[in-house]
Amino acid sequence: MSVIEVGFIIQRPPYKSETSTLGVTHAISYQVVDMLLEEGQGVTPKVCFIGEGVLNCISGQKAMENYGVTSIESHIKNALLVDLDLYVCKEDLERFGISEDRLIDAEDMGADKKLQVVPFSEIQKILNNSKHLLVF
Amino acid sequence: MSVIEVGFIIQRPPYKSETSTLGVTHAISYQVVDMLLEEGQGVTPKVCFIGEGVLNCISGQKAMENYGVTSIESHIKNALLVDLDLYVCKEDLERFGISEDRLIDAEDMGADKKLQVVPFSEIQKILNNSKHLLVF
Amino acid sequence: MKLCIFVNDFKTVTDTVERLSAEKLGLIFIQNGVFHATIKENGKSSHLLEKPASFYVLAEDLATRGLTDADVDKRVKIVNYGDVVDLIFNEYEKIIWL
Amino acid sequence: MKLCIFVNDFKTVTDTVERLSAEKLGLIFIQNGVFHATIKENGKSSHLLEKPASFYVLAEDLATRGLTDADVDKRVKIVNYGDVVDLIFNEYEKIIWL
Amino acid sequence: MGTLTIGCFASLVGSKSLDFSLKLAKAALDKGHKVNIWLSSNATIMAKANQKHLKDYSHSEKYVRELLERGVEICECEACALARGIQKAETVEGVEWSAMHWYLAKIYNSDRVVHIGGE
Amino acid sequence: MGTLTIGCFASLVGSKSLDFSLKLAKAALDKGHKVNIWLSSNATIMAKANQKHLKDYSHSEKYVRELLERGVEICECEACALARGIQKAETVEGVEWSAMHWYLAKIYNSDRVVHIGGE
Repeated sequence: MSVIEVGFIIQRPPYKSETSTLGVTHAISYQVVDMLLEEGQGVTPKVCFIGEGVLNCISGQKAMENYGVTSIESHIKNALLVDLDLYVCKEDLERFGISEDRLIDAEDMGADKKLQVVPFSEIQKILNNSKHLLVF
Repeated sequence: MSVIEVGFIIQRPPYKSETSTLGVTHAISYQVVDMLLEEGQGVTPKVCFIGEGVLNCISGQKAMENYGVTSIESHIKNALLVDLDLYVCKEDLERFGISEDRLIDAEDMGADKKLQVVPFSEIQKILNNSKHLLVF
Repeated sequence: MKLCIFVNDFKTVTDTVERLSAEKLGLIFIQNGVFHATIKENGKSSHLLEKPASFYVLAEDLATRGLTDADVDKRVKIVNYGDVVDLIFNEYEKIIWL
Repeated sequence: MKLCIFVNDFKTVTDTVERLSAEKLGLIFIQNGVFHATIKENGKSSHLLEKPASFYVLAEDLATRGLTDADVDKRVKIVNYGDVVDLIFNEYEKIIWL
Repeated sequence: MGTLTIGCFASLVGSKSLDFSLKLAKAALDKGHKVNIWLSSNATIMAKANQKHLKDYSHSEKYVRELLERGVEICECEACALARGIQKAETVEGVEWSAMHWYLAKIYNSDRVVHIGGE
Repeated sequence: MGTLTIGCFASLVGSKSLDFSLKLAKAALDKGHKVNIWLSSNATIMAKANQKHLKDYSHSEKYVRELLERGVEICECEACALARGIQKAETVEGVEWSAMHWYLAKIYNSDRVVHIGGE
């Protein structure tokens, strides 16, 4: 009779395999999980991009044009549209020299949520509060 | 109308995937390649273990007992039995603290060949002399 | 949190394991992670063994690689699959695989 | 030898690329290897760019990751698949994939 | 006794991650726990029927059948399987097919989760 | 014009190494070269027939058919395929089945070899 938080940690770079995409799409599926649960139960994914995982968050990805697959950018936009919380590690963005204006945004699609750039200490707290952790 | 040398570089640790096994088994298949070639033609594999790849060469592997698969040790012994040249990088063995008496040997099976521990400079020469290079 | 980390690789462990903190931390070395428990690179033990954590190594994955109990660093306890299940259920709450 | 290396990953490149020598060496950055041509980690370019070699990066793999020509280090030439074929056949003799 | 859900993403034939997940499932059953397994990405191949048991290769089909008989729920990500040309009729009988929310629902109802991600 | 042999070992659905090898093969054909492709390990899935084209997944079957039509020889490692439960009848028509010496023989007769190994 409660909702649990589940931490999704995306730590691998984009397009090496399906792993980053699957992290985001599995999180998005929280929308329909109540079909398989009791009244009042639910799962709230908290998606955290850390390490090389932050490289998934650069906007302007031309994956459909070049490889005929939905870009990770599209998946991240969809995640924002369904009101998921997505966090990007501030220290890792700085380490790789990626300015925040390069990050994916779904404002044009009407999303209320944005990628949230936070220090690793915040991500640690999110993981502390999660019942289970999934590392992609 | 000649035989070419092909360098097989095994640089990944054992049993993470099939890659080390496939390196050795593809080399062993040189024995029957003449079925598909002209008279006098042939391929001589030169198998070089470098980096983490030297970890494949430790004897006493219990892969059949634990995982029901032929050990890399068995494949390496077979390679020695069919007179392949297998080289192990001396510097990497030293770096990982693996003494030469830990290495696989096929003397009990009647092999004339042994794993040849050589400095990287020798391996570089072998690769220079190879027509093609395959990194496993 | 009580966190258990499966370390399954040797040289390509991500820095996530360095950064995560937990009140109670356990590292279980499996697959090529067992080399962290056995290899002294240039004479030095794996830096992972310096962490404030409990360390375990899977016996089957040692033997598969030709490694023996004598190769294992004294800080690391040798366990089997049944022990791993007990660790997961009794000692830790969250489990991650790196 | 005239050696061409496909560098297809960013942080997990093995040290093989450091050790191999060749009279003529080319590094082609593809897949996540393109970050070597574009990311300055802690303000520093990839150490691979210090090697005495020619450097190439695959345009499609830049664009797929949201990277632009302006992100690419000046030492690196941007190429397409057709160029890669010409490099392989005309400039180098042996090719390895790390 | 608790419930363990294992998510396999990277576990391929030839990868010892596959063997690990199957052995861990068996050990948990032996200790009296309930086990669920979610197969996604390339791990969907794990439940393919008619795998030939060659000595050089890990062989998952036999273990999958044994786990099913002992009450383990095993579910394939339908899209991941279809994308690889694997039809439901080609998988071991008893393996479920569903979408990603199946995994989240099992996670909700589990005491412990081992998510085997990566390549 | 030369001959290029590509050995795919690690190329999985969902891995861009698969896409790379197919695109490189096509680019080499466009330049007038002859191309051979050897599929081993998990790359044997590349030639599986009936792959459903979903937008979230790389799709190799279409490219495999196109390359075959343009004269590329594509050969599966028989043992690797069988170990994964893939039968010859389940692969795209025109794909050869053989053992490892096929690859070495093609290497012998090639000007250039790109061996895509790893996991």
